[in-house]
Amino acid sequence: MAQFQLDPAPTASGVTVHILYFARLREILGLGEETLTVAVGSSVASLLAALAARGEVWEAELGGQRLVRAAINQELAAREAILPDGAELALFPPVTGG
Amino acid sequence: MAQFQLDPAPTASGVTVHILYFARLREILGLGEETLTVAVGSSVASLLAALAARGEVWEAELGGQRLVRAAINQELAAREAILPDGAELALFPPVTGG
Amino acid sequence: MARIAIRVQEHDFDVGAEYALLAGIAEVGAIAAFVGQVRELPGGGLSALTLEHYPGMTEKMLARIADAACERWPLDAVTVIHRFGRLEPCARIVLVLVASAHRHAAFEACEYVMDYLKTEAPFWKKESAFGKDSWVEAHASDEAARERWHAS
Amino acid sequence: MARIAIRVQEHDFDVGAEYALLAGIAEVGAIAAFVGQVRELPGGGLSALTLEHYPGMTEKMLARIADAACERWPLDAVTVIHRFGRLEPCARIVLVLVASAHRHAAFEACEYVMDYLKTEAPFWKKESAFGKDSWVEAHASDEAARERWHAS
Repeated sequence: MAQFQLDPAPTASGVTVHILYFARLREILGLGEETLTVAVGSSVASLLAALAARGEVWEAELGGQRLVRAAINQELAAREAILPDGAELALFPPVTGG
Repeated sequence: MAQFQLDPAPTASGVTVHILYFARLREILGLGEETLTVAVGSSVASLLAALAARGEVWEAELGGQRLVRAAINQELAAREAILPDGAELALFPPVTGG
Repeated sequence: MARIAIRVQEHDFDVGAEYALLAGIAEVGAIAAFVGQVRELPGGGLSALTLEHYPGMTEKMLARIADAACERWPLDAVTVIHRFGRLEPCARIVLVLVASAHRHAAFEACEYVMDYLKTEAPFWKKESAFGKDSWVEAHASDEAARERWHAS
Repeated sequence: MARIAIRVQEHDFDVGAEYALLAGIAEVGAIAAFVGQVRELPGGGLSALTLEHYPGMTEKMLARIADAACERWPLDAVTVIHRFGRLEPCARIVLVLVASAHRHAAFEACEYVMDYLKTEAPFWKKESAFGKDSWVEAHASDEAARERWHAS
């Protein structure tokens, strides 16, 4: 499991987020999961912006040009949703089951 | 099979109609089928009126107070439909299958 | 051409077996099915329904309804089986199976066939409950259900 | 209380057996069913679909959709089974079964469950055809199908 630290650097009051990538996103990013520490009060949107800032495929997939769905602790979450400490954040393309 | 003759009396140019009664209608009229001879050009409506003129249950069931469906040769038929010679005319209550 | 199968019979049918007959068609992505069965009265007491029909006209009418569904939606197969005779609570009455490439066509066509069957196929139900027999009255809601297919 | 059964599994399911589990409920008059299966491409050439899902969230989401259907219609039972893994043409993908006293509730709830499942349950299909793999794109028509349940 990869361990990244995002800017701004996590503080003592940072929250830990376990991120899961699914389907096309997992394949293109070349990563199934990772754990990050982000500032308290970070939203899904701010985390996505931080991930997109990694550039290249991260920017292409998460920078807003493609649809990405988010779920926090296995519940669909809006972009404004605040990440709780220890959250499981899943990021995935629009679903295509059934 | 009962044989009735309706007024007006059939002429040489009368048509023969084989009538089938179904479900509640058959039980109340006490008759499953009968063959009648009616004037050429008679409609379903005119035959129903002639049958209702028998009075009592015939009037009650076929006189217009209760819904009755008609089929000529196994096709649903409107009241204005003309009875062809040798027709099979089915009379029945609204259907309740399924 | 869609495969159409129409059966009017006294004996029971096997839902799984009828479904399996349509499941092997490669172009099919969606199979919608409907089973109507004898429902117990709210407080119990139903002995049976007895279904009467008009042999000959029944099969023609069911075939016509299935044909009309095939003209309206792109279907691969339609099966309609309807029983007659004495049927006790939980007995199967009717099966409609529709196979199509797409689910909306399958769902809509299945419901369309049921709505027309309910209002145009010559079947009549007699209810035996609490030792009394009575003919089931037609529901205005069934006519309304059929009419919406004219509007759309 | 409606009986709700949710299963997410790699192995196949038996449509007839699943149907039979709901057929013995005395208050049930109508059972609507939907089976989605792997459809061959128009000109052929599909090797398989591979379905990925999000274990845990999938089951929760399917249960929530079934619960929502039970709040909206008077249902006696809802079964939802969805497979994952590699599925060849004609393989079954999903089964939705809905039992109710009345047919419109059964039909509508069955279609409702499918419409929400298609747009909210975390499954993704990868298509293998002509030696190439590609992720299936979501259809705007599926979103539109779900949205109509908000309007009515």
